[in-house]
Amino acid sequence: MLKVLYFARLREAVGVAQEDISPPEAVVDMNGLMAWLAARGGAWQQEFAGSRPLRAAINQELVPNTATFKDGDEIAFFPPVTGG
Amino acid sequence: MLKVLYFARLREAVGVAQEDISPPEAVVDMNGLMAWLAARGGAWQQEFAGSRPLRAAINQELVPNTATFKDGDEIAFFPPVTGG
Amino acid sequence: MAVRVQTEDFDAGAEITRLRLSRPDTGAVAAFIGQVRDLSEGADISTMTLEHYPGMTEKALERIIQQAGERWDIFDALVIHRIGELKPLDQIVLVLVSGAHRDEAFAACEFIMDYLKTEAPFWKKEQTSTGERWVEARASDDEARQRWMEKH
Amino acid sequence: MAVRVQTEDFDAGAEITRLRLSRPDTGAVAAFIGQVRDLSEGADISTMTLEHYPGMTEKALERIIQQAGERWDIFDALVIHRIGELKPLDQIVLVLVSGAHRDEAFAACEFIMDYLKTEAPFWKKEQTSTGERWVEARASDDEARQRWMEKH
Repeated sequence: MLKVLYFARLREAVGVAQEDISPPEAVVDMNGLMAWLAARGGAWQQEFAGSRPLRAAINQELVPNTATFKDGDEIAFFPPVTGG
Repeated sequence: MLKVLYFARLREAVGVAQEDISPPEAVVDMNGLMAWLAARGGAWQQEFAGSRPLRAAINQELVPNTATFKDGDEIAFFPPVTGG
Repeated sequence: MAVRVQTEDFDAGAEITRLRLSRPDTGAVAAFIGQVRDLSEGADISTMTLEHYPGMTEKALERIIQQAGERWDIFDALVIHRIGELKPLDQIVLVLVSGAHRDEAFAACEFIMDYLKTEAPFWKKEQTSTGERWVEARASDDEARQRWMEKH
Repeated sequence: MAVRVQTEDFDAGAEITRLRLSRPDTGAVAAFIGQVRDLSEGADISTMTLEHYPGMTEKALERIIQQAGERWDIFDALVIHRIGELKPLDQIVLVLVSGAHRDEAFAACEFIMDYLKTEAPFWKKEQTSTGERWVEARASDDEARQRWMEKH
């Protein structure tokens, strides 16, 4: 199982702040997870199909989309950051 | 006549903070004035003969040693600045 | 080296005083203060809401400060970043760096800001007279970070 | 844009607050604070005396600020420099620059410090446990100014 967090504009678009998910075993990296989430359709499709800039973190560290995760990890998706 | 000011280490070395001088007419630029002051001998010779770094200003503007002055100008000599 | 993420305002002057007096061989403190502007792309801002990713924010800021400390000879650094609802002219962020000399303090302070802008998980939402919108990331911020990878 | 040369101490926090609130479109304030270190080439400093050239000092600082304002898109700038007798940990100099964005504020602030260090007529004399001495100008300060002539 994975804990997945969504932030800012993305959180508002999909209407979910946090969820626990269990994707199929074939989904092992962030690219795979994003494709699986996009397949939910609607806002998920719009946000995760690659047309909007998105950043990803695993266990609170920024990662590239090719990064792999393991059971129990904390995953986060969010738009490019705009602090400071 | 020129008003001449000396600052910091230079002021202490020559023992003069300010003086009014009337150099010969042949002395028209800072190089000439420095040579004329060096000719006073002693500390003047040591400070103005070129062996120590010296900065010069005319009417409160930094100038190169080739700068010329005119009667009534305020001249200043001082070591490289060390503020901040 | 310290990081604070908080809803409360901060006292930049008191933090500067504390940092500069903490080591008697400190000669320089470089500081940056960011505040909410009253204008965004021509629209008046009434409020700005700062969202963040609790846990990751602190980790990201601590890593940025640590990297600055490895790269420059500095004595101490502080980052305070506010979250929640802010108004125009409210302070958002404070970055302080102390050191023996100004060049290292300036460079580390600017480095921390450039990395904070591109790696620390904060997001701004503006409420303006024409509605609300999420602030878009600026390409110039990515470029500002990029130059630190070219130097040294 | 203002310049103050004074024997009294200054309140960096109050000056920052005043500057950042003076224009509601201000987004960034870059600051530098210099203070007397307790050490100079290994000797303990008891006091430091700052001499200056009254009249020329103000003119030089005003010109430096003006050049910064012509070169970068900044809103306001302030330089306060102390003179007279100072002790370790006393503040010497404050430079503040405000603007819409951080990059211009940072650059202008560092530019002002680099030019102040090489063109403003101040001289430091240190009284240490081993006697007193005039501080020598550092070649690195000339180099720091030099780089602004290569850029742009």
